[in-house]
Order: sequence, then C-alpha cells, then structure tokens
Amino acid sequence: MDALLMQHLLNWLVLGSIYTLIALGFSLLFGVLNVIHFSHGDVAMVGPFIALAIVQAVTAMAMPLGASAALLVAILAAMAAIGLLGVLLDWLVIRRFRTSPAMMALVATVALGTVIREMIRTLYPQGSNPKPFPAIATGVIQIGDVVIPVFSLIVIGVSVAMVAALFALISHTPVGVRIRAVAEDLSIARLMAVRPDRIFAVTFFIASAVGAIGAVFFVSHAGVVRFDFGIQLGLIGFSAAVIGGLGSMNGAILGSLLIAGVDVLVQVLVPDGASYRLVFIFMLTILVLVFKPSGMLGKPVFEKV
Amino acid sequence: MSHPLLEVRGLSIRFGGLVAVAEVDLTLNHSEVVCIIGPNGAGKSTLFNLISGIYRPTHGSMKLEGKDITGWPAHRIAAAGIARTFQSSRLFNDLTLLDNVLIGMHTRTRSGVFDALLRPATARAELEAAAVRAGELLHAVSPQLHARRHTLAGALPQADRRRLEIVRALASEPRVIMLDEPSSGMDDRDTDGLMADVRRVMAERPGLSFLIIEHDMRLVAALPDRVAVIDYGRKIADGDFSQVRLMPRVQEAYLGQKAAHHA
Amino acid sequence: MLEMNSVSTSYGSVPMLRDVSLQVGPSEMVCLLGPNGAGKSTTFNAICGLLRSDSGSIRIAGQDVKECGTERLASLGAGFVPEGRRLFPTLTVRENLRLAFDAARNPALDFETQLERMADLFPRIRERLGQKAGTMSGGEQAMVALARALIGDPRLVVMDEPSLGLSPKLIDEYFQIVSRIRDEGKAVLLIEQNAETALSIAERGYLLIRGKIALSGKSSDLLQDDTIRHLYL
Amino acid sequence: MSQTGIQVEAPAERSGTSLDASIVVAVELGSAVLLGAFLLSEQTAIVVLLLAVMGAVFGLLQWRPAFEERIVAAFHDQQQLAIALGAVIVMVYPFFMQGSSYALHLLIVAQLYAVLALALNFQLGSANIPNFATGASYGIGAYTSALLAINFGVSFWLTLPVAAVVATIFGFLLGFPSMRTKDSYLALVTIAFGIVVHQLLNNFSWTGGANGLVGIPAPSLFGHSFTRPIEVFGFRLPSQANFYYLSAALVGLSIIAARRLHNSRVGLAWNALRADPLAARCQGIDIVWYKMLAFGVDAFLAAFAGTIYAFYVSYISPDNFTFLVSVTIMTMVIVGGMDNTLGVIIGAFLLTMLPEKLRIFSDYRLLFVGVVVILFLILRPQGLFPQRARNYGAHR
Amino acid sequence: QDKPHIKLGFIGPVSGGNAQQGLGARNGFLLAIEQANAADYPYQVEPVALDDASDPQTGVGAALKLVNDPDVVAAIGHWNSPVALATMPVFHRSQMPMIVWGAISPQITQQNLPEITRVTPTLVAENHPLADWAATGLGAKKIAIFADTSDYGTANSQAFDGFFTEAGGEIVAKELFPVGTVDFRTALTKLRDASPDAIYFGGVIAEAGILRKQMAEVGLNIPMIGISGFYDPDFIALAGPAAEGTMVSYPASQSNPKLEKMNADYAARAFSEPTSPYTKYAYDATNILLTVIREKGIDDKVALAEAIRAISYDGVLGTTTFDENGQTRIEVSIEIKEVRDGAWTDHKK
Ligand SMILES: Nc1ncnc2c1ncn2[C@@H]1O[C@H](COP(=O)(O)OP(=O)(O)OP(=O)(O)O)[C@@H](O)[C@H]1O
Ligand SMILES: Nc1ncnc2c1ncn2[C@@H]1O[C@H](COP(=O)(O)OP(=O)(O)OP(=O)(O)O)[C@@H](O)[C@H]1O
Ligand SMILES: CC(C)C[C@H](N)C(=O)O
Ligand SMILES: [Mg+2]
Ligand SMILES: [Mg+2]
Repeated sequence: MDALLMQHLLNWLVLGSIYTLIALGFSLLFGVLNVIHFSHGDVAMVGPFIALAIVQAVTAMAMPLGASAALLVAILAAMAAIGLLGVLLDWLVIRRFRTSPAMMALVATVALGTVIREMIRTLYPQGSNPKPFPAIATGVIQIGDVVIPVFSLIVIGVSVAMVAALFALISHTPVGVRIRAVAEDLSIARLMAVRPDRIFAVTFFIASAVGAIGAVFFVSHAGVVRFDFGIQLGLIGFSAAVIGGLGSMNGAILGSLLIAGVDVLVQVLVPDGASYRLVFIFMLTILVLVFKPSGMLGKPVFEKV
Repeated sequence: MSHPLLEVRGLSIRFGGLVAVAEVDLTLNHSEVVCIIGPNGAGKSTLFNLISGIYRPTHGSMKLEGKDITGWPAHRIAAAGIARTFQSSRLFNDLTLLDNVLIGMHTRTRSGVFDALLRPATARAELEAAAVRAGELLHAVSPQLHARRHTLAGALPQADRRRLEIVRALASEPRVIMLDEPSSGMDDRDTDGLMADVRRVMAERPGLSFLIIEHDMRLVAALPDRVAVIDYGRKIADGDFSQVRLMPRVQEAYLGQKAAHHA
Repeated sequence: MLEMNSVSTSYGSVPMLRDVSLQVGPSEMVCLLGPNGAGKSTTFNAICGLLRSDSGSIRIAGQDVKECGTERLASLGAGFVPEGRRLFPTLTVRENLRLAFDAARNPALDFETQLERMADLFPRIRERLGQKAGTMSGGEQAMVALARALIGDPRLVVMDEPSLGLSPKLIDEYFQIVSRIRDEGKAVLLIEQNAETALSIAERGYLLIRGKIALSGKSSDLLQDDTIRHLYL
Repeated sequence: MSQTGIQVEAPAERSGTSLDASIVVAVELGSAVLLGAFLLSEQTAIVVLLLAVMGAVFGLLQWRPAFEERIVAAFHDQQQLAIALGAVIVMVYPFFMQGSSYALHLLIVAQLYAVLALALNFQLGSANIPNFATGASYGIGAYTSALLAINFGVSFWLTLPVAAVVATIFGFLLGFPSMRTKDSYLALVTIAFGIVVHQLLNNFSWTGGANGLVGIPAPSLFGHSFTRPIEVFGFRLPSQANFYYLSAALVGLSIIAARRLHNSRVGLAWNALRADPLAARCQGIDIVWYKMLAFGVDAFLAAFAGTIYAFYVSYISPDNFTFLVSVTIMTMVIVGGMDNTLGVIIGAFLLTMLPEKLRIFSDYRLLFVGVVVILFLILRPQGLFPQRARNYGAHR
Repeated sequence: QDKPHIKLGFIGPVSGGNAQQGLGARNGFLLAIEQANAADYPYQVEPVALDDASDPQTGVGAALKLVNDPDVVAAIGHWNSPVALATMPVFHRSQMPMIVWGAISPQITQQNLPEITRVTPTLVAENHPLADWAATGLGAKKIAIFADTSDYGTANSQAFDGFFTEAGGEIVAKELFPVGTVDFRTALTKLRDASPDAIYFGGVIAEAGILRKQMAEVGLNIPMIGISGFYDPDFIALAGPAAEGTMVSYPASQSNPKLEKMNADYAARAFSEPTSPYTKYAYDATNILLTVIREKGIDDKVALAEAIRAISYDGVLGTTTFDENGQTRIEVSIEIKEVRDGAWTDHKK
C-alpha cells in the first residue's frame, strides 16, 4: 500500500515537473513579456522531433557515441534549435501583433500552432504516425519497497533547476529588468538603451528552449511522440501558468503541481477517471480563477487611477 | 433638505502598510465648490477613488443626501449622482466624442436589451434624443469639440480630452462632480476657460456641487467656496482659501514660500 | 549639444512639425513653449528618435539621431524626461534608476554613488527605493523621472512638461533643481506650458505654434513680447 | 435631424443619388456573382483566379481608402435599396446554383457560421471579451434540441426556443466567473468551459457519447417536409434549399438583432466596457451585468445555429463542437472586422469557403488555411471591414 | 482512347490526427483504380479522393461534393464512424452507393440504408471469438479492460465485456480514456490490487503501444490482448521490448495470395506512405464498385446498390458477401498473433 502511494506520489511529481517546464514559458511570455503566444506548446513539441531526427542521424552515421550520449547531445541540440525556432517565429509572425489588440495575437498564434503541427505532419518523414521516443534514463533506484526511476529524478531535478534559474533571471539580473521594462513601455525602454528586438529574442529563446525540454520529457515519459501532442500539452501548461499566476515562476510550479495532482487523483479515485481527467483539470482551472482571478500567486492588479 | 449633499466621515484606506487616506471627514453642501489641495501623494486621488466606489474603504462612511452609500459599487454610486473625471484622462478612445458623452448619459437613459430588440423605435427615439442633448452639451462647453463630435476621442489633444471628460461627467446630470486636476496640462487661457465653464454650469444647474483637486493656485484662489487640505492622507485644514493659505502647516507642506505670497 | 535643422514630421498624412529648427548649446538652458497641441511633445519624440522625421536633421552631441538610433542616445550623454513621466510602473524605483544608469554606459561612474547623489537631490527617493514606481503619487513619480534622466550624468537633458501635476511647492523645488542642473553645466531643453517660470530660469526660448517656430529669442525679450503676453501672461 | 439651435455643418456635397444607387447595385450584384462563381467553379485555375480577384479588390480598398469611403457612403444613402436588393438576391440565389446541393450546403454552413460569428461579435467585437466557448454554446443548443426531438418527439420549431433558453442559462453560468477575471485569464476560463462541455458530451451515455446522436428527424413547415425538394414555377431546388432559407432567415434575424443592439444604449455600454472598464463603471455601467449579458446573447444566438445544424445534418457528435470550432468562429470575427456586422458575415463566408476550395491541396489543406489566416491578420490587421463610427440620424 | 469517362469517390481522413489511416486507404483506392485503368476496364475511371479530416461537417461537405458531380458513380468512405454516420444520409438521399471501408460502429449498418454497405467487420465479429479464446485458450479468469472513449473503444469494451462474462470470466476493472492519452501509469498502478490475469485493450495503435510499454514500467507483467486494431508493426516499434507476449486476434481468412500480390503491387507503386491496416479494405471496396459497374453500367444507381449487396466478391479480404443490412459476412474465425522476438508471429500454445 505504501509502495502504491509512493508510486502515485512520484507520478504526480513527474507530471507536475513536466507541466511546469511548459508553464514556465507561458508565464515568461504572457506574464513577464506581455506577448500572447498560444502556439508555445506546439513550438515546444517540435523539440522531440528534432531530437529524434538527430538520434537517427547519429545512429545512421554510426558515430562512436553511446546511445544515451547520443540522446543527450540530441536533446541539447533540440533545445538550441527550438530556442532559435521561437526567435524565428517571433520575428516572422508574432512581433507583428505587438501593438494590435490581444485577440488578434491570440488568433494569429492559434493559427500558427496549426501551421506548426501540419508542417511536422507533412514534412517530417511519416509525420502522421506516432513515433517511439527513446527513454532518457532507464535505471531505477530501489529503496525498500519503493522503486524510483532515475528518469523521475532527472525530470524533477531539471524542472526545479529551471524554475530557480528563471526566477533569478527575472528578478535579479539586468536582463530580467530589461525584459520587464520592454514589456511595460517599449519606447521608453529604447530611451534606456534597451534594444527591444534583442530582449524579445532572448526571452523567446529561453521560453522555447525550456519548453523543448518539457516536451522532450513529456514524450520520453509517454514513450511516443506525435505531431499533435503539443496542443493538449500547451493547453495544460497554459492553464498551469495561469492558475499559478502569470509572471510568477513559483506560480508555474504551484499551478502545475495542482493540475498534476488533480490529474493523478482523478485517475486513482474516480471510476473511469482517465476519461474524466480533462473535465476535472479544467473545472479546477475555472474554480481557481473564480476565487483567485489573477491566479494563486499572481498579484491582484490594483489599478492606480 | 437638511442633509448636506455629500457627507464623508472617517474615511480610511490602506494599501499594504501604507495608509493612503486616514480618517478624512468632508462635507459638501448643495451648490458648493470645494477644492482639495495637498502635496503630491497626499491621498487626494485616492479619496476620489473611495468616494466614486473604485476602492472600498477600510473604515468610514459616505452619505449622499443622507443616504448611506458606503461600499456601493462604482456604477451604483455613479447612478446615485456622483460623476468624476480622472487625473490622467480616461476617455473611450475608439469611440466618437458624441458616443463618449452618450455613454456618460447611461444612468439617465433606460432602454435595455429587450427594448433594443423588441421596441427598436422607442429605444432609438430615446437614444436620438440623448444624442441631441449630448450635442447641445458639447456645444455649450466648446463649439470646437462639437464640431469634431464625429471624430474619435483618441485623436484629441490633452486640453480637449479634459474638457470632453467634463462634458461626459455632466452628461449624467450628477449632483456632485469630482474633477481630478482638471487644469493639468492646460495653458492659462484654457484654465480660464475651464473656470468660466464651471461657473456657467453652476449657474445653469442649481444644486450641483463640485469637488475639485487642483494644483493651479490661480484656480484655487478664484473658484472654490472652500478649500480642504490633505497631507499624508489626513485632512489638515478646511476653510476659506484666504485663511487656509496662511496656515503655516499648509505653507510648509504644500504651498511653499513663493506660491503662498503670489496667490 | 542639440541641433534641429528644419525638421518636419507628420502623423500619417497629417503634417505636424514644419521646418522646426532649434539649438541648445553646451551648458545652456533653453525652453520651448507653446499652447496645447502645438507640437511640443512631437518635437520631443522627434529628438529622441521615437518619431521619424520626414525631413531635416537632428543632432545630439554632433551625432545624427536617425543614424544612431534611440537606443544609443543615452550613451551620447542625453537624458530624457518624457511627458507624463512614463516610469516603468511595475519596476521598483531602484530598478528604474539602474536601467537608466546602465544605459549611459559611463565607466567613470559608480551606481551606488550616483544613487546617493540622486537621493540627496530627492530625499523621497531614498525612502522609496523598493517601491513599485507605478504606485507612487504623481509628484513622487516626477522626482524619479528626473532622477532617471540625471543618474547617468548626462550632458544634455530634455524634459517634456516635467512640472505637470505638481503641487506649487514642488514646482518651486523642481525648478530650483532644474536650475541647479543647469548650473552644473548641463545643457537643458525644457519643454513647458508654464511660460513665466520657464522663461525666468532659461536663457533663451522658442515659441511653437501649430507646428512652427513662431518666435525665438532671449528670455528677457520674450517676456516682453506681445504674443507671449497675450498667450500666457 | 437635430432640431436644436446648434448649427449643423451642411451635409457634405454628394454627387447625386443615382450614382449611389448604381454603386449599391454594382457592389451587391458583383459580390453575388463573384461568390456564385467561386461556389460553382471546379477548376483549380479558376478558383485561384477568383481568389486573386477578391484579393485585388481588398488590395484596392487598402491602398485607396477613398473607394471604401465612397462605397460605404453610397450604402448609407441608399440603405433601403441596399436592403431590398440584398433580400432579393438572397431569395433568388438558390435558383442560380444549378441545382448543386453542394453549393447550397456550403451556403448553409457559411450562414450558420455567420450567425455564430455575429453571436461572438457581441462579446469580442463590442465588448472585447474573449470567448472561446461559442462552439460549446453551439453544441449545447444542438444537443438540447436533438435530445428533445429524439427522446420526446418535440417539434423543431419548439426546440428552437427551448435550446436557446438552455444555452443562455449556460451562457450566464459561464459569464459568472467573468465577473472577476479578464484578458488571458478570462480567455482561459472560456477555453476550459469549452473543453469541459466537449468532454462531457463525449463521456455521457445519454448524449450518445463519442458516437453522437443519430436520426434527428427533419423539420417540416405547413406539411412540407424539409427533406423534400422545393418546387416553384417549375423550378426544382434540392432539399437543401429548405435549410438554406431557414438559415438565411436566421442570419437576417441576427443582423437585425446585431444592428439594433449595436445602435442602442446596450451597444454603447459594451463599447465603453471594451475601451476602459474602469471608466465605464464610473459612468454608471454595471460591467458585470453587461459582461454576463454579452455571454447570454452569444449563447442564445449560437443555440439557434446549433439547432438548425442538428436538424439539417440530422446527426451530431461532440466532434462538431470542439475548441477548434470556437477558434474558427473567433477567426471569422477578427478576419471580418470586429464590431462590424457585414465584415463578420463576410469573414464567416470566407473562412467556410476557403478550406473547401483549398481541397485541391488535400493533404496540405489545414496548413494553407493557417498560413492564409496569419497572412491576412498581418496584411489587413483591422479586418476586412473595420469598425465604423455610429451616426445618429444626421449623417456626418 | 474513347472509353466513357467516369469518376469514383473516396473520402477519408488524409489530414489531421488520423491521416495515417486515411492515407493508406486512399492509396489502396488509387491502386485499385490504376490497375483497372491499366487493364481493359470498359470505362476510363478518374479517382476523386477527398478529405474529411475526421470531422463530420467536413465529411458532409465532401460527400455533397461527390453527389453533386454527375460523373461520380459511387464512392467508398470514412474511417471515423461519426463522420460516416453524418454522410450516410447524404448518399442515401442522392441514391449514390457508398461502401464504408474503415468505420466500424455497429450503428452504421444497423440503419440499413440501401446505398450503404460495409466491407469491414464490426468489432463485434472479432470480439466474440477473442473473448472465448481468452477464457479457454488463454485460461484467463480475471481481465481488466482499457479502452478509449471513442465509439470504437466503447463498442469494443462493451462487446468484449459481454462475451467474456458470458464465457464465464470476470471483468475486474474497466478504464476508459480519451484518445490521445499518453500516461496510463496511475491507472495501471491502481490496477495492481485487482490482480487481473490479462489486460484487454480496445483502442488503436498509438495508445496500445504506450500502454504496453508502461505496463512493463509499473511492473505489471501480464499479457495484453486485443482485436486486430493494433496488429501493426508500429505497435511493436512504439512498445519496444515490452511488446513481447502481446496477443491479438486476426481474421483468419486474411492471409491469402491476393493480399500478398496487393502488398507487392503497393510496394512497386512506391506511394510515399506505407500501407495501413485499412489499405486492403479500401482496395477491395473499390474493386467491388468496379466490378458491379462493369456489370450493370452507370445509369441505374439503384441497380448498382442492389448489385453490391448481392455480390460475392473474391478479393484480398477473402470472399466478401453482404448480409441483409449491407454488412460484410466475411468469416469471423480468428487466429491469434503474438509478438515474439520483436515481430508479429503466429501464436502457438
Ligand atoms: N493602488 C495603490 N496601491 C498602493 N499604493 C497606492 C495605490 N494608490 C495610491 N497609492 C499610494 O497612496 C498615496 C496617495 O496617492 P494619491 O494618488 O491619492 O495621491 P495624490 O494626492 O492624488 O497625489 P498627486 O497630487 O500627485 O496626484 C501615494 O503614496 C501612493 O503611492
Ligand atoms: N500619435 C498621434 N497620431 C495622430 N495625431 C497625434 C498623435 N500624437 C499627437 N497627435 C496630435 O498632434 C498634435 C500635437 O500634439 P503634441 O502632443 O505634440 O502637442 P503638445 O504641444 O505637446 O501639447 P500638450 O501641451 O497638450 O502636451 C495634437 O493635435 C495631437 O492631437
Ligand atoms: C477509433 C475511431 C475514432 C475510428 C474507428 N475506425 C471508427 O470506426 O470509429
Ligand atoms: Mg492625484
Ligand atoms: Mg505635450
């Protein structure tokens, strides 16, 4: 029984950590930089495809790399590539909606998400089919009755590290101040020698690269990747960021753990739980927002008039 | 009519550790102009925000003609007859001047969804009548504004924005109008115009009272019946400007040497 | 320090400034007056490169603004107080100042020392370093905005109606500080509504009416001028 | 119009009403012909050509705003004519569709989407409330009426109002959280609501689960079953024509509702809410009520569309009412032009027809639609037809 | 060539999440037509392949497009049951014969529209013998069901539940999940207490692979069984080594020389997509249309529909005949396939 409980707990933490990695990007982009980017989940989901392609290329070229070393290289390369992809998409599409009403950016990026998904599907070899994704780590640590996969520890560790790093970046570094300044008043930020284009690029790079790790963990956890995974993962990550409080890195964790908690609990307690998990997750989202309109850790917006 | 028009007792609000308004008492009688002055950050705008229902006071009570309006939401307070302008003007920028004024008449018009859908003639007649009145109001305050009534409010220069805000406030046929630094950003000529407007409106609408936050001493010296001075959230003086300005505390906190002499 | 040569600008197809020329020499204080909507803020925006001028040239410290771009003006030694202050509302006072300090890229300066100097000028700042700029009152914000322009020790300061919304006492203090800045040898362009006060501390003045320079000259002369008197005094 | 002492500037000189009339006739007939050609053409080249023509027209309007102004003015001056001619065109349109039920089907779907887009426009366009749950209201309407018809044999005409009321109740329910949230937060509430509704429809057994509901009976009117072709003057219109006229009537009603609300105190209050909620409150506008009202009106109209859809296709499943359907509706409003009735309708037509006509790209269809939408938003950000200022009696 | 020109329609999901199924089937359809055109078929046949994107509304649009084209004689359609259910009235109203090549909901043929026939067995047909085998051959007493909430999943779960209970077994747990679920760990972990002898999976390939892999991860070392829906090499690729020992039923008649020839032809034609499990259904459905058209001509659609129902067609699926509802009567006897050494092989006791 204890072991069972531990399994559920572990599952909760792993899911929570994965959602956090996606939520962080949303929080950074929506909450800190004030850009609306609904295709973040889809951008992130390109990551595993790139990693997969690299692994295959490495294997095909019979490079003298161990399987896990190859995977590690592939993941790092995918992070970088997705970071750049984020920057590119901002430059091509998203930046054009900086001054337009929020709704337009919203619709444009939802459309962008479709374009990304369909591009993978049509351009990637056999893009419609689900593809097996290798496990990042297969080892386990056994403590008494409890089996802890090394992978879980990696996921949790990386996610905590990312939160800490982003928190430090936003609140305690000059770059963080610049990001917030650009979000608040672009022209005055320019007067303060901030180059908005660079700030946008940096932020998009970070958010997308972190998202890419999240996506890689997600598909490695599932064992498969498919071109349309990004949409649901994106929605859940977005919900987590919002109920945690957009702009708050701790909020991203809190929101993710909450959602992952409901996710796991529903499946444990409710008969046919899996078919109702989205119902419960999104009911929770609504409820949190009814009682905490700016999310759990979001600062209530007090308008100064 | 034994009640004062607006009666504020012990009004307070705090933001975290900061007590922005503390125990403020304020009375406004019918047909009276009261100016509120005080250093920057004293809590004047916050007091307006409390009275207009944007913030909910932590303590204290407000009465409008004897009726307790403490804690009412902003739209009910507006409907009860308190209109206001904002320190940095908040117009409906993507609407025409006329629409802005019409929205100001919201509490003085009645038609709702069902009227609009099922009795369009009535609803339309009401709105058109309102539009005529709005036009008249605009014209009375400024023929130039009236001439531009079909252009978007967002394109107006500062001084005109303030004027339009005042017209919008007037449109609701309020009993109290609160103006937050109406002359800021106006040149002296415009300020004179503003004072003339206030006087004219007072003459046209007996019973209407003004509560005005101001920093322009020319206006403060000329316009109000009474002046209340706020400092650090508290009211430190209330009375005739000629007397208030001589109070050392007011000079020290607010007027400074030069202005005290000049005004 | 600042030189505008027959600059014209427009909003879309509506022309705004027409052939505006003005100069501010080193350690000189010049004011730009004009009624509402005359184009003063437009001039400000053109100077800091936020609005592209259609023709004419603007130079700061000899550099063409269009060429070097808004982002480099601070390092040329220019500080700005935009209309309505435009602080970064959710950044703390300290962060606002830090940003401006870094913008100046002046290796000779040290942030803490400069901060101390600003706090001496504006004591309120010392108490409020950790407060979010957006929650401060109008007057407090005005102080921070000026401190933000000064913290990089600029050679030129351009201010757009900095006294807007200040209490009489603060206006007094504010202009005292502004004259002190001039006395330190900085060039100042003061855009003002408040003609009397502005002319009383500036050496020269320009009058902008409907996008054109209608008058210019020494402050003492302008104070006597009929147009100005009619408009303002 | 104004009988007051205020001077009114002389009405701008106009070059005669006959020119206005010809402009109106030319524009309406031209659009009808263009649409017809687009609907009926099968050749890729022609479709592309027609798209290019449309693009060119909008390009022209973009470069030369004066043309647009002129057309708008003409329509304003010849309003009666414009409406009458429009109605006639709508009435006779099916006769020119060469009996193609496919073309009629597209028109029906486009009209239903036009209603949905108009419904959403009350929120998105008028009041700037993001609502990603219009698809859910559409579904609630469709399911309510379908369940009533299948389980209790309730007639179509009776299910219409019932479905609308049920959906409106849900709309208000959804409006409730909107009291306190806004922007992205509110958007998420509506997204979540849409997903919850979709998932529940998919999971409950009494909604037919993923299978949906089969065998929704066709409505009939005065003994004429809607599954039967219409025969008039020796013409024979495919049975789809029944639903074509039904949905056209609904579009007509929606337009009237939209215009009446837009030009009323309610529309003004919504616009105020859109521009500055805080200032709106200080004008005495109960923004909570007006937000909820916008949700209610949206749901009400969407339910009508849902009911007609259910009876038209005679089969519904949760897949008809997904998040992506809501996004599509939203795209229609934005592409068409927020708070502009005509624009929104055209947006709906365009986005219904476009994917159908892009079938030639089969596998790449969705990709193209996405790209086209993005390009559109970049190139004509104000929408096909931007919002216009109101005028009260007197023309500006 | 002055052969008369006709068109045949295909509808299926060739974009979106189910495109892999649709593309394989479409290629089967194209292959059949190309072969007919190359042989001395009396008509020049033009294929019209349309996308339904798994969306009922898009599907209806596609169907209407076909029925409005006077050259289109008949069609085959749909992988998703909801889409098929939506378009059937369209074909019915215009009396155009349509053979369902992929959707498996029993409801489709229950309606018994004269124009609609189906070459795929409903899942009931396969679940019955599988359940019997599970109870006897496999010897399982307690089975847990995992199925998706789609029509396919729920129908499978109901059918298997009924048949297995009838055969004397017990269903100890039933977990339904939405298509697209990627994490079954919680449900699997929970399952350990019920200690089932096997898991019955009633979904499609992707989820099957994920589930199988995660079963191994949580240490649930029991067999997984199911119908032929995930009898596919992709399943093994997805599940990896964990796939070992998975057993599925497979309609016995399906392995035949014709099928092998089709597969060879398919490979030779070098489509850019591989075959899907539905290629053969679409291929036979198309050939059935071609056969009746050759016999009855193109003028009388009612006669065509009747001829389809009356046909006895010997193709890659075996000998297809239709019952009174238009449902294929094809053999339902099954054989069991098992994953061994990373490949599907015949199960041996
Ligand atoms: N929403 C808020 N959150 C936190 N502090 C606030 C808020 N609103 C106002 N304050 C603080 O309350 C004090 C009073 O502010 P207020 O705006 O009322 O001053 P004021 O008298 O109107 O000044 P000014 O003349 O400069 O406009 C200030 O110190 C301000 O920082
Ligand atoms: N972004 C803009 N687009 C169009 N017109 C504008 C824009 N900004 C300002 N204007 C117009 O340009 C004119 C001049 O504006 P500007 O702000 O330069 O005046 P100003 O002299 O600074 O006036 P004030 O004393 O009120 O600050 C005004 O009529 C204003 O309406
Ligand atoms: C699993 C389902 C979505 C598809 C299946 N072929 C059906 O008939 O419905
Ligand atoms: Mg104030
Ligand atoms: Mg200005």
